[in-house]
Amino acid sequence: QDDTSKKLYLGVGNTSAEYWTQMIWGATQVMESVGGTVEVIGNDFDPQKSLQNIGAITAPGCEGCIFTWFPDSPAFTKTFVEKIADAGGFITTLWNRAEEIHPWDTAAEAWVANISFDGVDAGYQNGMALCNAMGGTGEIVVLQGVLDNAPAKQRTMGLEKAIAECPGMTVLEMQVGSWQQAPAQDITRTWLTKYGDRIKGIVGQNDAMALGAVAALREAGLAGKVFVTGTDGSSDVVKLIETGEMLSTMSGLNEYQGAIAAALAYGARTGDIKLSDLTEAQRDFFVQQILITKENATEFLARKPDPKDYTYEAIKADFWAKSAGQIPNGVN
Amino acid sequence: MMMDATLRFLRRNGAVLVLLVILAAVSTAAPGILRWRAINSLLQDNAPMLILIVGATLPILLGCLDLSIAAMASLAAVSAALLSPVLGSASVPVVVGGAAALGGLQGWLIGRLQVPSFVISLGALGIFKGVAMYLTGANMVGITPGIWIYDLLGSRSFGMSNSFLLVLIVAGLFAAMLKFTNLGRNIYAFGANEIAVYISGVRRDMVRSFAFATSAGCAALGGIMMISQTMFASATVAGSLLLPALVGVVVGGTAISGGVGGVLSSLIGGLIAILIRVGVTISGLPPESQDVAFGITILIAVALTTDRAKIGVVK
Amino acid sequence: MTAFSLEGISKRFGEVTALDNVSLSLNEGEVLGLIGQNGSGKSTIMKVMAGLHRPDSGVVKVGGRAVQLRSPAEAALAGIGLVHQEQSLIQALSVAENLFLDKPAGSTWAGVYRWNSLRDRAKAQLDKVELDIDPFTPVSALSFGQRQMVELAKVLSLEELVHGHLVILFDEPTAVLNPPEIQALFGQIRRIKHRSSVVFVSHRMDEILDISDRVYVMSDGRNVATRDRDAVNPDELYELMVGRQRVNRKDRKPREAHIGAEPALTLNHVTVPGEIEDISLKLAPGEILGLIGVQGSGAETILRTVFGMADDWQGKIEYFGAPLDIDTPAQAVAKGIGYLPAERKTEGMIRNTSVSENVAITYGWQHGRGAGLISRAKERGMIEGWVRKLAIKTPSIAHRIDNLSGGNQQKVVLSKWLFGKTLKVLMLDHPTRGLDPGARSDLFAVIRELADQGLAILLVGDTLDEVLTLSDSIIVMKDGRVSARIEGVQAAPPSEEDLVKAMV
Amino acid sequence: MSKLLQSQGPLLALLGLVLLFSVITDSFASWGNLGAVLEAAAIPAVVAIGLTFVLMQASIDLSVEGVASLANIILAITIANSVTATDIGLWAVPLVLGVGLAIGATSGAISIYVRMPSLIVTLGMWLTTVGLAALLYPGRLPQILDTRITGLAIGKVWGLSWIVYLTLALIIMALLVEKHTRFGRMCRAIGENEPVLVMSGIKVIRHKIAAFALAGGCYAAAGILMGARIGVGNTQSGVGLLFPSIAACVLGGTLLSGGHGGVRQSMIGVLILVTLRNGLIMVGVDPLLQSALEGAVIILAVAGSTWHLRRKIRVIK
Ligand SMILES: Nc1ncnc2c1ncn2[C@@H]1O[C@H](COP(=O)(O)OP(=O)(O)OP(=O)(O)O)[C@@H](O)[C@H]1O
Ligand SMILES: Nc1ncnc2c1ncn2[C@@H]1O[C@H](COP(=O)(O)OP(=O)(O)OP(=O)(O)O)[C@@H](O)[C@H]1O
Ligand SMILES: [Mg+2]
Ligand SMILES: [Mg+2]
Repeated sequence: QDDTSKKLYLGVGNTSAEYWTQMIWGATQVMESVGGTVEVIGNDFDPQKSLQNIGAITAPGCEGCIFTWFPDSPAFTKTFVEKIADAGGFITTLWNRAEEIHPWDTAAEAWVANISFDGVDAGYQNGMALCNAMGGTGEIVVLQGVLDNAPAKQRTMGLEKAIAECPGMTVLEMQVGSWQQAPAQDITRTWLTKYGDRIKGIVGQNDAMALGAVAALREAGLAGKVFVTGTDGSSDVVKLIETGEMLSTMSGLNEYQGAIAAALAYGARTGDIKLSDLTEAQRDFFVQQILITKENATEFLARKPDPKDYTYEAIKADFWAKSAGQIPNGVN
Repeated sequence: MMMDATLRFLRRNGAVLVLLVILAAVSTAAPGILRWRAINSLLQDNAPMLILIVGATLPILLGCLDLSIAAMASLAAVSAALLSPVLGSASVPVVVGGAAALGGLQGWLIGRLQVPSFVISLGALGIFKGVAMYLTGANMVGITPGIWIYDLLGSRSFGMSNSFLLVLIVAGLFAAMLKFTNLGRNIYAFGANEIAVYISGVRRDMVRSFAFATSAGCAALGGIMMISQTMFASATVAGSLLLPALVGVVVGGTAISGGVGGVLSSLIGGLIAILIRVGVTISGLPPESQDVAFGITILIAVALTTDRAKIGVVK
Repeated sequence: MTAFSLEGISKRFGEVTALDNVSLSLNEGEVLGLIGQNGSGKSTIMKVMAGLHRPDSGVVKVGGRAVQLRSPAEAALAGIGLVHQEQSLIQALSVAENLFLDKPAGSTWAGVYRWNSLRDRAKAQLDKVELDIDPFTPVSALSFGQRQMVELAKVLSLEELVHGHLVILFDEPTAVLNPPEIQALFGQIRRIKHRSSVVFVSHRMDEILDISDRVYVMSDGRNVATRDRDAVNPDELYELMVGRQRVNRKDRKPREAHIGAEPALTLNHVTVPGEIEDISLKLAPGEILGLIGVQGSGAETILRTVFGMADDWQGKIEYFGAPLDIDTPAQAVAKGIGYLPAERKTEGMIRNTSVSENVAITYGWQHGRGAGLISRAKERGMIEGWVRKLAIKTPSIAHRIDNLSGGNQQKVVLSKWLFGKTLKVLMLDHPTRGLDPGARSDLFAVIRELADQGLAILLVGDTLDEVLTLSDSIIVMKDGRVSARIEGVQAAPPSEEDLVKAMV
Repeated sequence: MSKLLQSQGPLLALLGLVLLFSVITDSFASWGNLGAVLEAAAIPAVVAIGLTFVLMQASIDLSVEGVASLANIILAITIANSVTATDIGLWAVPLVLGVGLAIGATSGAISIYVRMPSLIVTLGMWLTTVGLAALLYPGRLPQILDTRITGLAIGKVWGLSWIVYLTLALIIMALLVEKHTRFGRMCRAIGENEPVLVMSGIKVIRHKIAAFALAGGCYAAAGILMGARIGVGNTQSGVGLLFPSIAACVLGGTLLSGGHGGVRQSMIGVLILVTLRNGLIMVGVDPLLQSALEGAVIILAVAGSTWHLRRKIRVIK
């Protein structure tokens, strides 16, 4: 009989993007530090696949299994946690939950925590960076993520907050780039012909779309002349920030998100954490993130996560050391 | 002689045998899968997909394709969730009926506008998705708790998931319809030669509308089953079900070119696809290889379930 | 000298024995007429000769040497070419490409077409059959008869490609041709006789006797007789293949008494732009009205318009006194009108399904349990009855229709109309196309019986003879208009010459 | 006029869209925007070329997204890049095209020899190639450093990138192949009536496998151009290419039932779709409603451009 506590089932969007590899790395460090393993399951952002995969794992019996899962759509979060509760397992979720449900009120004995990054803050800080760079006035366009994704909505809310504080900045148009580079590039190209040099700034709600915008700007010979912001902190984008072709990006502590998610699930399973003792802020929280601009880009690129900081023991010292606070109401 | 009989049996019941073989293989790897609870939970999870598969079979028997089913399932889920505070349980028949009407309209438009089903249903996909987005403002819509019909769909009777029981009932009704009614005969004949059937006096617009109405109605039921599990609806909640549904139909041995196959075969095809997914996931393969393994296994399954004697030219 | 021979050939398809130890020899420069009932194996022999089927046993010899013909291409190299019973041109391609479809040598270079050379070579072939069209016309733009001539030209192009002796096989080439075209075809056959042998299948005895040197009779997959042309008469041949005496048309007694007074169907000034103009006619219950005219004269269009298939028409159609207001065949059928299309493959049979489904598609439900439920048991009885009555050669009614011989397919398609309880008007477009003489007279009897029971029948005939035999009145069509009307045909038959004059 | 309508319905639909957007927006009708449309159309056009030959034969190929992504990844890791040390220079291009051809040929061969519908074979191939792309992913997004590739997107002649010119060249080649080679002519014939061709001794199998191989090659080419455009190797780079390209072919008149259409028609279909997307942005429609409008216009465009073809006896499917 395997010790079910030693194997973390880690459900991810896919395995071939920077954010995911970093997150997986963090989770893997934690599990390996306790002599365990991580089984990564790719769901291609497809909730149906997620459901089938969770079903496949729990169906043969999974008493005490531990999971860290990215629910591809917040609509499914409840189903996932309830399935795992049924099977007698523990789960931490990443990014997506519906507004109305929380770990303490839905399958509370199984859903350890929900861990996300503050999208409102990301949208706001990027927006403010843009406002400052433009000197407080100018017209911008926005490349949105898939519309019903929580991060897309949060980042829009944050941008709106920034606009409220910076009334000189106005949005010409928003379009959906679906988180992808090529559509974002086509849209930006079209905008450039539609608005010409009225566009002073472009908000890409993630780095891939920001890269698409930069590519379209390059085609038009405008790269570096129009300010572009992203979110994710991928190294390509940070390099562009270094060279001045992009303005800013928001980077979460991706490795840490994976590590804390794994550690909380493991801790709950082994009894290191007693779920009923935890506060709401300990079960539904943001992980810290940093805005990367020209000032800190070089430093950010040079940084290399130290495996020592990602052992279970190190994290356990203070599980919430890098929490950025409880997730407020109204952002999901 | 024995050989002949065995071969014939294999050809006719290829899908059932493949299902049994895969079940045997999966349960060897993970014996727990054979427990009633496990099976039941898999069936419950996949009931929405299975009902979509059942519905998608009818247009395919005509040689048409309905690409709008997944978008319709999402739209139905959203509409049901929005209507349930007002209508309660009555929202379900209203939504399913409305969906069937929209599906029927699609079928009728194919004939009236003489635009291929691929185009009509692709257009409908976009329209349904857009309308669902618009209705929800791209937000999640929760189901008001305590509405008996959702509770019913989400629970069990006779130890079996009610959603799956509903799938069985619907599939059984359709199978009987295909076998015992004039409409069923017309559907198969339509798939074999539309023009000859038309000249034989069959009301082809009616047959087509019926097929698309059932596929849309089933899709709506699927959307509703889905939210009875998730308790939340969104404009894309079922969006990813299109390809798995088509895969299920094909794995069951129904020919895309029309005229060959059936609802029960599709249901079995769907179960095969589910078991393959389970097998691949519990195999412990790295995630990068899982898609490859799934793709190849599906191919092998289809190779074993296609009754080549019935299909003229394979395209 | 023997140019080609089959020795002891057998061919089975599952439980059906299509050819049973058949031997045949073909002399140089000879035209062999091949006759036999539907399903007796004529097409199968031809396909074996053309390399399309491989025999289960027996030897094929070309010029005295045993050969294996593994494909049509190999057969073509051996100088053997086949004109199919069903047309086999590709509509998407031009005439020229079709002509050289199976023998690309010279028309392409490294896979690239040489259009000029192709045009010249195609032109030469088309000249042979006196078809004056641009070789690059798409086949879809040709009339049915023109296509048949293209098929002929396609086979004749073997003349240039192969140096030795040719064997050219015709499977019912005349079924879709009109008399002048048939004469043109015969001219061709006579022209190529000096360097080829010909096998010619037809169900029309007069044609066989006109063109053949010898007649080879098949029955149930066996050769039952071979006769020199000069030593046979039509009645003997008929008896050899059908196994019973020929019925004489003169035996038929006039039947005016049965014809109803009120017309079932009345057409007033019906026009379909570009196809028919200002057609008026009346058809009474119990009456058989024959329509004749050359291909494209519009007779078929009349039937299709009444059946609700015309896309655009003007005029007035009355049905039992009330205006006929329909838009689809389904509505026509609901009113009691039936239609047998001429194009069996595309419009008649429902391929890949069984004989019984083909028969039951239209009226099966009338014999069901009500509420749209069908009863296969009751249907089976009725269908088997018609299979017996029309002598449809099929192992069972669950057999796939695709595997029947051409003539038997036609009988199946026809029988779907025969057991409707509500049928009042039946329109037949070339109903005997591909039927053997025995089947044809069986069908004649059925048609008469139906008329006697009060059905109104509108018939577009295959031959003048057929229309003269069956009709109570005849309407001759020319260029979309009525060019002659003849009443009381059975009492005072018009001469064929008069009819032809009105047609052309 | 009616003759023109007969053969050029989709073209008229395209012109209608162009006219509509030119009237209701100021910015649509400009050289700059024409460039934007052509740039956006280039990669879908390359995909549609390959797909056309398969569709003409009445088969279908769903493997587009997987093959294009795989091609893109292979290109990125074999040419000079920021992650792996391998650099085989421009040899990467024939390598990638070869892989595409081989994958396509494999799909075709499986479909023919195992007698399985191409829809399911290529669906399996799609999943397989997606998986292969993920397996080859080197852990970090490889940036393509070879400027001969990235220059295709950045270098401009008369306002258009080399990608557009390469695509044009490919279209012309494909038209020549379609109209003047035996393979090209046989593609439509196979879609119309395969049994007759088999009976005529045509090597149908060869032509069918060739069509799938050609399609695979085109998807790989699309993957290369995508690499040039986005400058990285990304396992998701092909995502979103499938349905629009099939829709484009069908919009132009290359029907799924085979025997119809051709490269020219499919290219018009691509332009219709791209123009529509571009125009909707020009109009600035609410993103929530964009897909609904797109769907409605697709139906209307096809209905309008084929209205005159309506016949009672027409198989539609
Ligand atoms: N591909 C096939 N599969 C099964 N049975 C076949 C096939 N082809 C022919 N047969 C059967 O073989 C027999 C001979 O058919 P064939 O087509 O040679 O007849 P035929 O003499 O040409 O008839 P017709 O005058 O009607 O054209 C028939 O019983 C037919 O059902
Ligand atoms: N260069 C040429 N010289 C002579 N004949 C040609 C040439 N190109 C094509 N053809 C012939 O002319 C016919 C019509 O060609 P075409 O390719 O225009 O067909 P189509 O069906 O009209 O297709 P499309 O709608 O794409 O133009 C073809 O069947 C072909 O045989
Ligand atoms: Mg025959
Ligand atoms: Mg043309």
